[in-house]
Formats: sequence, C-alpha cells, structure tokens
Amino acid sequence: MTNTPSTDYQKFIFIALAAVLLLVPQNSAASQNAGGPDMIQIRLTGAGAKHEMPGAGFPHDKHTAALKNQDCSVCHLTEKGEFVFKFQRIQDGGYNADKTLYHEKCVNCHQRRSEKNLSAGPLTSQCRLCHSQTGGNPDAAQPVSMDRSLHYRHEISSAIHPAAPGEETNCSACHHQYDKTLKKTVYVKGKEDACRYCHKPAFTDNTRSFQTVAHESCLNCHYQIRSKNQKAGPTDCAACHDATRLAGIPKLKDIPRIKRNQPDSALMSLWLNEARASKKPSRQFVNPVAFNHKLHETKVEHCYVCHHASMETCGSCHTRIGSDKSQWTRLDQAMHTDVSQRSCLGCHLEKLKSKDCSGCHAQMVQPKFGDAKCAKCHSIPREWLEPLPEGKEAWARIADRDIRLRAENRQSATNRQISQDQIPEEVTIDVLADQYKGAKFPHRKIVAALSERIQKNELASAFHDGTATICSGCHHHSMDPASPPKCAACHGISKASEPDGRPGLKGAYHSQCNTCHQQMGILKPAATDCTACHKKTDQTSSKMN
Amino acid sequence: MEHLTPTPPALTTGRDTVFTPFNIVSGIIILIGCVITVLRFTRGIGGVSNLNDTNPWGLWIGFDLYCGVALAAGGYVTCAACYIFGLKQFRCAVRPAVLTAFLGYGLVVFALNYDVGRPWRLPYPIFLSQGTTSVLFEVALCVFLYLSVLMLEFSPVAFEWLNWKRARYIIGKVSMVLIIFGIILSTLHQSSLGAIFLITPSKLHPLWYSGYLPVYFFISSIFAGMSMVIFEHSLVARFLHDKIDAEHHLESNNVALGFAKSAAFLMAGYIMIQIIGIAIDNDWKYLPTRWGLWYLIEIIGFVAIPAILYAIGVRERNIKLIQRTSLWAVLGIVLNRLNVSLIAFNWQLPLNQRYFPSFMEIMTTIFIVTIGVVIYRFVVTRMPVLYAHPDFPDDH
Amino acid sequence: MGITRRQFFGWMGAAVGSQMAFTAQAKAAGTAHFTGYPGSMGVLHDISRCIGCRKCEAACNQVNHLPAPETPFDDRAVLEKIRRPHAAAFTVVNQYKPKGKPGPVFVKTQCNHCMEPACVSACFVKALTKSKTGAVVYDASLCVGCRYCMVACPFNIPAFQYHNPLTPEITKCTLCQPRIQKGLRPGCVEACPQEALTFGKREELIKIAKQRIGAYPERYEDHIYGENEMGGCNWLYISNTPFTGINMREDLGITPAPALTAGALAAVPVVVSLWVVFINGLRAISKRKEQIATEEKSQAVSAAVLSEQARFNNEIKQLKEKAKTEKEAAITREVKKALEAAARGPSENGAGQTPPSPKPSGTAHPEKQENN
Amino acid sequence: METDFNTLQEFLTHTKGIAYLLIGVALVALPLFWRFITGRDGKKQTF
Repeated sequence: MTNTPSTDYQKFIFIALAAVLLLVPQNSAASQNAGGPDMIQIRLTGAGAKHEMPGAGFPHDKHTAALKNQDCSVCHLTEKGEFVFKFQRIQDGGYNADKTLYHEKCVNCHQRRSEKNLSAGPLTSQCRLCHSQTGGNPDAAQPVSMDRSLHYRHEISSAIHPAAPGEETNCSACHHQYDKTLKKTVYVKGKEDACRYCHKPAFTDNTRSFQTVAHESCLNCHYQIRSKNQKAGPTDCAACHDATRLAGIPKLKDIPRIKRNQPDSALMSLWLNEARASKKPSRQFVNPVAFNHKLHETKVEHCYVCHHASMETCGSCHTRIGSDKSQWTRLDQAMHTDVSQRSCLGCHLEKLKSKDCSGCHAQMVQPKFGDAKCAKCHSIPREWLEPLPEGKEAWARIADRDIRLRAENRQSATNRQISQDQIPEEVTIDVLADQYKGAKFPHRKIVAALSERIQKNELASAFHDGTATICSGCHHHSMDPASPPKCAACHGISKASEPDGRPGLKGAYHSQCNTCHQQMGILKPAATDCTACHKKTDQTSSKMN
Repeated sequence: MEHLTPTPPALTTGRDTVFTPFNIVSGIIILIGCVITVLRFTRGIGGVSNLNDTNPWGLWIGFDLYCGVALAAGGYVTCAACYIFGLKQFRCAVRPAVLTAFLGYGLVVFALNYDVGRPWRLPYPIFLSQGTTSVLFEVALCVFLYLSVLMLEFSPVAFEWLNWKRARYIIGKVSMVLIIFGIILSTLHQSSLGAIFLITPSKLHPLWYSGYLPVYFFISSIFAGMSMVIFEHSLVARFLHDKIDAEHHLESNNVALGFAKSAAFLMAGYIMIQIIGIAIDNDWKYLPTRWGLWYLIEIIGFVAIPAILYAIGVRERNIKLIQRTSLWAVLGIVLNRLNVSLIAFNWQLPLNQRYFPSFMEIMTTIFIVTIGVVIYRFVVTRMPVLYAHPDFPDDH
Repeated sequence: MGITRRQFFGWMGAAVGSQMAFTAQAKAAGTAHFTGYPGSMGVLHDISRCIGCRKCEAACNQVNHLPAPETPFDDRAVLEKIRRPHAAAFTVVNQYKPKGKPGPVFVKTQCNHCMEPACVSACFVKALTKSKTGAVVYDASLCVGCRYCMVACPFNIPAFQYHNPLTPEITKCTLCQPRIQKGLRPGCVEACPQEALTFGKREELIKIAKQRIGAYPERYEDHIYGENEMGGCNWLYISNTPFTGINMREDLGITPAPALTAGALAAVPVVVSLWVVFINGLRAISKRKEQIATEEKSQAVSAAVLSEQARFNNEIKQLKEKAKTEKEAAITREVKKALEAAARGPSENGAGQTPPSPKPSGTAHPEKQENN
Repeated sequence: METDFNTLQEFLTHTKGIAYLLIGVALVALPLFWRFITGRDGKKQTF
C-alpha cells in the first residue's frame, strides 16, 4: 500500500479518466464554500419552489469585512428603527420574487465592485461558485449559551437601559411577556421567563423563531450601543458561533444569584402537597426530598437546564399521574430517568463521566433506578412530618434542616474515612510475573489522590459516606472493603476469562489500572509503556509456542 | 504444401529478408516478454506487477482473461449461426472464428501462467480437488474443456495442411458433437465470468454489480463475438487479402451484414436488461454521480451508439461503416470487462489504494497479444483457414 | 465433510437419485437455515478495552514463526498509518481517531473466520475450508495462487506472498488452529494484557457481549459486529464508537457469501440440459426446413415436368390431328389425282409417297427441361 | 455419508457436486434419447 508519488500520479490519471472528472463542474466551489461558523445556507422555500440548484452558501463575515466602513444598512432594511435580518426585504416575497431579488442585488453589487477593482464575489456566469452542494459546515457553527456569567454581565451593564426608566435592573430590557388583552408585549417583574418558552425553533403562533429573535434582538442592541460609541457586544457571526472565540469569552466567578423570588430550598413531595391541600394526613408514599435549590443554581449554566418548559415548580406539570402538559410523564419518572439531563438521576449520572469520577465509575455497571440508594435523597424522616407541617415557613424549615444535616454528614464522612495506617503504603503485584517483573503499586498515594477529589465535590462526598466506600472502586464486590481478599481469589490465574465474562487475573489488573488512568486523563505512564510499571526480566518471551 | 496456397506477394518479399517491420517490432516485443517472464519466475508476481493484497487482480485478469475470453466469443457465435440456426452463408467465417477463439483461449491460459502463483497446479481444480461451490471452478472446468474442444474443432485445418486424410475424416465425423459442446461450454463460462463477481457486492460499484451479471456477460459476449468476427474480417481483408479465396471474399460482406444486424438488435436488448437491472436494485441514485456518468458513457457511448451505427450500416448496406463500428463495439466490450474487473472494483477505496498496472504488466499483455497476432499470421498464411482446401472442398 | 473422489464416483450410480430425493433428514434448499458448527470457537474483541500495545501482533508473529518486523513491536509509531494484514503479519492493530471521541480507538484486524466464508466458497480447489473448531483453515498444498479468495473476502483479509516466485502462499490468521486443537487459546488472546480479546464458544461470546452492552449501555454501541455480518463470523466485536468510523463496514448485509453465487451455479446444470434440448431442437427445425425445402423443390420440379409433358402431349396430339387431316386431305387429293391419273392413264410413278411427318421441336426432352 | 449440514457451504458443496455429475449424465443421456426418438425418421441423422 505504500506508493511512490509517481505511481500515485499514474493512478490519478487512471482513475481520473475513469471518473471523467472533466465533466463535473463543481470542484473549485466546494473548497471555497466549506465554510466557517459564518456560512449561511440560503435556500428559499415557499410556493413554487423549484430547486434546480443546491442552495447558495453565503459567507457573512467575509461580506462584513469587505464592506468594512459601512453598516448593516447595505444589505438590511430597517423597520421601527431596527434592522430586519433578511436580505433587502422586510418580509419574504415568495419564492420567485425572492430568488430574483437575491440574484439581482447580489450580482449587481458584485458587478459594481469588480468594475471598481474592489474584491468582489461571483458574477452572473459563475453560478456554481455560490450554489454548491457543500455550503455550510454544521460543525463550524456552535450555539452560544447565555450562561449565568454572560447573563450577569448583561444584568449589570450600564450600557443597557431598562424598558421603562427608573427600574433598578436591566431585566425589562430583554424579558417580556405577551399580553393578550393589550395585544403587545409587556414586562412583568418577577415573571421573567426563558426566551425559548415562547420563541420556538420555528416561527409559531405569530411568534418569531428563537433564531430570528436572538439575531434581531441581540444584534440590534449591540449595534445601537456601539453606534453610541460605547463598548458593546459583538455583531459578527464568529464571535458568538466560533468554538475558539466562544471559549475565549471571559467567565465570571462567584456570580450573584439571579433574583426571581426563587426559594433557597424546596421540599419535593407530591403526596405531601396533596395532604396539605386536603388538610388530611395522607398515607405516606416515600419520604420527601429536600432540594437545595441555591446550591444547584451554581451547578448549571442557566435556569433553562432544569426549567425546560416553565419557571413553575416541577410538580405543576409533572403531577403524580402526569398531565397533558407533561405529556403524561409523572414526577417520579421525570426525576429518575437516566436519559434526560433535566432529571436528578440523569444529571448526577452525567457527573460521573467527569474525569474526577470516571476513573472508578466508568468501570462500574451503571446504576439503574432500582439500584439507587433511595434514602440518599429521600432523607426526610417521617417523624419530622408529624404533625403535618403548616405553612411555607414550616416547609422551608424542614427542608433547611435536612440540608444542614446532610452537610454535617458529609463533614463527618470525611472524618470517618479509613485511617492512613490501614492503607498499605505500597503493594507489589507479581503473581503472574514472567516476561516482566511485578509492578510496584503506590497504594496509599493513589487512595489519597482519589480522596482529595471526592472531598472537593459535594455530590461525591455525599455519596461516598461509608468508611470504605472509596475502596470499592477497585476492591469491588468485596464484603469488607477495608480488608479485601486478594484479586486472584476471584480472578482466575489461568490467564483466561471465566465463562461468566469475569476477566482473568491479568486482564483484571491491566484493565483496572489502564482504564482508570485513561478515564482520569493520567497519560503518564502510558498504557502501552510496559516498562514504566514493570521491569523486564531476562525471559524474553512468555511460554507460547 | 506451400504450392497449394495462393502465393502471397507480401510473403515473397518477406522471404528475402526476415527483417520486415512486422517481424522487427514483434521480435522486440517477444524479447521483452521473455525477459519479463524470467523476472516473473525469479522475483515473484510482486516483482513485476503492481498487484497487492487489496488489489489481487489486475491487468492480467482484467484484460488478458476477461477481454480475451469475451473477444474469443466469435468462435461459438459463428458456429451456432452456421450449424445450429442453419445460416449456411456464414460457413466461410467459421474457420477464422474458430482459429481466433482457439488462439484467444490458448493465450488466456498462457497468460494465467503469469498471474497465478503456481501455474503448474492449474489442473488441480479439475483433477485433484474440486471446489464445486466456486464459480471459478466452473470457469476452470469450462475453459479446460472448451480449449480441448476448440483444439479438436480446429484440428481439421491442421490435418488438411498436413494432408492427414484419415485423421481429417475421423474428426469430420464428430464435428457436430464438438460444435454443440463448444456452444454449451461457451454459454456457461462466458456467463460465469460475470458470476465470478457475484460474491463481491461490497466491492463492485452497484451500477455494475447486479444479480444479472452472468446474463449481461453472456449477452454481451454474443455481440462481442460478432463484432470481433466483423472486425477481424476487415483486418484480414486489408492485410491478408491475398489469402482469401473468391468465395470467402464474396461471403464476408454477407457475414458483416448478417452479424451487424443481429448484433444491433442484441445490443438493444442488452441495454434494456441493463436498465432493468438498475430498476431491480433501485440504483437510480447512482446515475447522477461521477460513477454514473462513467456508466452512462459505457452504455450509451459504447453500446447504444454502435448499435445505432450498425443499424444504419445494415439498412444502407454500408460495409465500411459496419467495419468501423465493429472496432467501436469491440472497444466497448473491452471497456465493460475492465470496468467490472478493475475500474469499478474496489471503487470505495481512496485513490492511493487503487491499482494501476505496472510497465511490466502492460508489456506482458502486449507480449501475449503479439504472440497471438504472430501465430494467427503464421497459421492463416499456411493453413486453409481463409480459403477452401482444394483437396477437401466444401467439407465441414 | 467435503466430497472425496471416492464419493464422487460412488454417487455415479443410482445413489444420486436417493441422495437427492429420499434422504429424510437432509435439509432442503428452500427452507434450510444453517446455524454453523455447534460449539465452534471464536474470539470477542472488545474495542473499548484495546490500548494499542501490539502485544497481540508480537504473539501472532511468534506463534506463527513469521519473519521479524522492520520495527519492533513496541514501536508505536507504526500506528500513525492504517495497515492491513499482509504476508508477514496475520494481524495488525490500527489506530483511529473518530469524531467526538477524546482519545484514539484501537482496532485489531485479522481474519474474522466467517461462519459462511466467502473465501471458502470462492476457492476452486478447496484449499480453504471451514473447520468444526470455527477456524477457516488454509491448505497450501492445494493452493494454485489464483487469489480469488482475496477478491471475494468482504473484509480484505487474505494476503499473498507476492515476492515468492515459485511457491507463494495465501496468508491469513489461522485462529491458531493447532493451538486450539491442543486445548490452548490463540496466541493473541493469551498475550492481550487488557483482556480486550476473549476466547470461547461463539454462543457464549454473544452472551458475554450482550451482557456487557446491557451493563454499560452508555459505553457500547448497541451492535455486536460479526453476529450477523455476511451470515455471521466466529470473530465478534463490540465497540465504544460507531463501527463505520473505525473502518468496519456496516453495509455488508447479512447474506452469507455462498448464497450470492449459489443461484448462478444452480443455473449451470439447467443451462446445459436445456441447451442440449434446444440445440437439438433448433437443428431439427432447420434440418426439417431444409428437408421441406428440398421436397417442395422436387415437387415443384415434378409438377413442372408434368405440365410440360401435358403440353407436349397436347401438341403432339394437335400435330397428329393436323397430320391426320393433312394426310386425309392428301389421300383424298392423291386419290383424286390417282383417279384423275387413272382417268388419264398410269404414266407417272411417285403416286404412293407419304407426306413428311412434322418434326417435333427440341422441347420434347424432359431431362433437359430442368436446365431451363 | 453426511446428510445433516451445519453450514450452507457444506450443503452447497454436497449439492453442487451432485449437480456437476448430473451435467455429465445430461450430456450423455439426452442426445441418446434424441437418437432414440428420431431413430426411425429416416436414414442417417447424427442426432
């Protein structure tokens, strides 16, 4: 399969002849249009749409750069003082009209510029330079996230002015609701919602699509602020959609909470809700969960992560039997599904994939709902609910009390950890030594490193609360993890795996060490560097013939 | 026996000196061929060819075997026309066609000696270990039997030349059996050569891969054979016209007209079944691609157009046009066989993993073709192929 | 398993019929479904476990006594290039960097030991056979070196000793058949430190694979490669990344290779038999046509002869009549003359001469008529 | 003789082997039968 350049060349001619490349016209366009994050695929739809050509790729930033001293009005019309980000029109005029519009206005401009010897795009005869199959690169354009950091910067910016003068915060500059009676959008304090609740992916119910809104609102605002010579957000495509530039947006630390009257903690239990409503002590289903809302706010990018359809409580849609608003997903299902990041279990499982956790957890069978330790979350004891707490404060007190107790538990768990002298300093693994000498395993050092990572993480320390929970990362299935049996007790020394799929001793050792190292990103020693762990013996080969 | 043949002027000058342009060129080629032969059997197949593990078959199979067999189809087609369909006017075309077929198959087997790893084991599949599930087994069996049959079919010519009357008489007795055997065997392995690739649906481009591959190969071999006979006659008429007796000369035009007519109609049918094949496998989506373009060039450019030209030639009794078209049609068959066996094979591999024949592979192929031409020339200038033997008139 | 020559001739007799029609247990082609040799062995390659250490390559090299490689097996630079098995290496490990995967993925490539191997189906000397152990076994003593197996293999596995001029062999993984028969595991499996390779009965391996996918649904693709590909393989794969991205084709389908050519081969005896019938028929028809043509010709000839004869007879008759009347007239005339002469006296002699009969024209000869 | 097959390959090896034998039978038997059919049609017909 190695080829000298000359045979490659011959092959090229051969295949080129075979494929008759000369008759296929679109090569040069393809490379040009491969596209960055600013590539817009113009593909008109609507009545009478006949697609004789593939859509046109439009490199937006290239155009803004070329028209450097001009503003958006070169291409975009304004309505009520704001730009409409359609090309040269306020509203779509139908397939044929828009097609003509694009062809005339694009090509005319290119023509004028090329006559002036300015850089210009394709002309009338160069259809395929715009219309290529490969316009747009889905990987190049990344979505921008209005995370808490970015949100806060908008909140406190002095360049942004609230809709009505005199308001303390900038909230009303963006957040609004549609008032059906007034037939216009109004701002209601304390009822700020996520944009996506109303602005869906496509134009629905007379409401602009999320994409349109994001561009028209954000860009117009940035543009107007900038035109006052103030520091403003970007107006070019790449700033919000290019992966590297997105990563460069500074992230604030210790961001104050968003203020929307949200609770610090919540007692989650639907049966308790019902019991409270009917003032009757109900038969208890399962112990309620105290949810630390304040803590979780800091763990997510924005409210929308959990509040995916409204800012109401989860139970308002996900009722005990489900509702049509929740598409009949019950609360218990919503909280325990492992496929959605919005559920408690789904999000917590996702956290196990982080580098700190996956060293041990990637090798463990993924816990299912039934395997979970229910009491870890459903921890409010029954006696706290007797008599039935009355009033918001009583509820909050119960929740706070539980949250406090859990924090104390976490603290004591750290203290309860297995003592250093119980952990062997170094273990030599040499049961199978043949080609290589045994490996020296710095046992205590590794336990210390893992413990440190657990303590740094609230979720981890909440769940690793047993004396020797950490030990079971490697010494799995061991009855007393603090004094585990030898690995060879279960893993056959015969180098073969057991019929039940249990690995043999060699496989068990290597996959345990290597998987953990790879998962945690500890690339030294490399998994394939045998001599980093083992000294080579004189025996050059294993007993194999 | 030389005195029996009409003495050719070309040959007389040839006798004076061995260094005719033809002899010099073919001599050089054969010399190079011999050198490559030595290299092949001292350095291995890899030493002379660009074949590799991913592209195990190259020019030697794609051209020497696939095209060789297709173009040797004239033998059975002419025999069938003359003796089965009773079209006696093709009788004069039988002997040249059988000679071409015999040479063609002989050279195919000869070429295989270069391509297979251990050529002396070529009889193994027939005599030692029969891999009955292999299409190649069937091809091997058929080629082996058909080559034997062709040898016997051709032997009367040699016997007449040598004037072995008794042997000539005996072979004449069984000629009909031989002809029927020949037709059956040809049918089978012309189609089996297509069936060889039935096992590679994942490697051959869908436009060429079809469950109908054997049928395509069989049908196309018929008009390949016819075109080859017409083409060969036009060559013979130009370069060996002094070897042709009056009867052959007269009839060769009828042969051209008759075969062109049948070939045109068969080609139309062939195009039809190609389209049906695409429909059956729902391969339409490949047509607007580059491979589709290449496929259309093969089907339209090298089947449909020759078919139309043949048709025009037949209607206007334009022998020149028919003869020119026959070359086109022959090239079309070569293209088709190369497409199936080489070009559209392994089509999904990147360019740097594709195969292109080495210089020595190409030279080997030219060498083998040259041998064919030399032997053909040797035979027709000496043996009663293009004319009736005065001692054995009107036999067969 | 295969047909020996003795069997071949043994069937020549009446056995052929009974073999085909009356053996009750034999499966009929229409409904037959074959599930492979029971208890055949295989290997499960867990791609997610492979770290690309090339220990398997080293072991394979050692077990099969292959030539030492150009660079030692612990040189991982070779992984930068995609390799395939070749004459000096029955197995290779390749490194891929699929999209969306943080680290590289390593895949060991070797013969998959198909349940219905394309190479075995393609081999025209039975140099390749499927063993009951699960291995696809190569017998160099039969191989002609035609390389059809390489053409046929959907996985591009068999390689050829292109630089061996006289005794080149096909090379490929043997599943360590000799070791299996001694009760050992294949060399690569034994060498794998990660147990990315598991040797066992194919049925068991499928269970293990399903178990792993079930236990770690997030890690694995929900597909056991080789379970059904081209009718299934004895070498199975599970992966943490889509197979297509690591050069393992997922478009091969599930049709076993022998089934692809079975139909065409089944047509062979039918074509032969019917060709014999058709050719005889066609010849009979063209002969019969000739015969009829000859008969018609001779009929036409005799009809022509008859009509000519009739015409001739008629003419003769007419002439005769004419002659008769002329004769009579002459007689009368002569009688008259004689009477006149008698009346004048018997002085003249020529009185008794008959008049010359009219000569029939040249048309009288029927044989000659044909030439007209 | 084996009658139970585990693989399609085994099955086909068996049946195709028989098929090839039958081809030979057909090649001999059918012409002979034709000869028998046309035996009294007249003198001297090869088949």
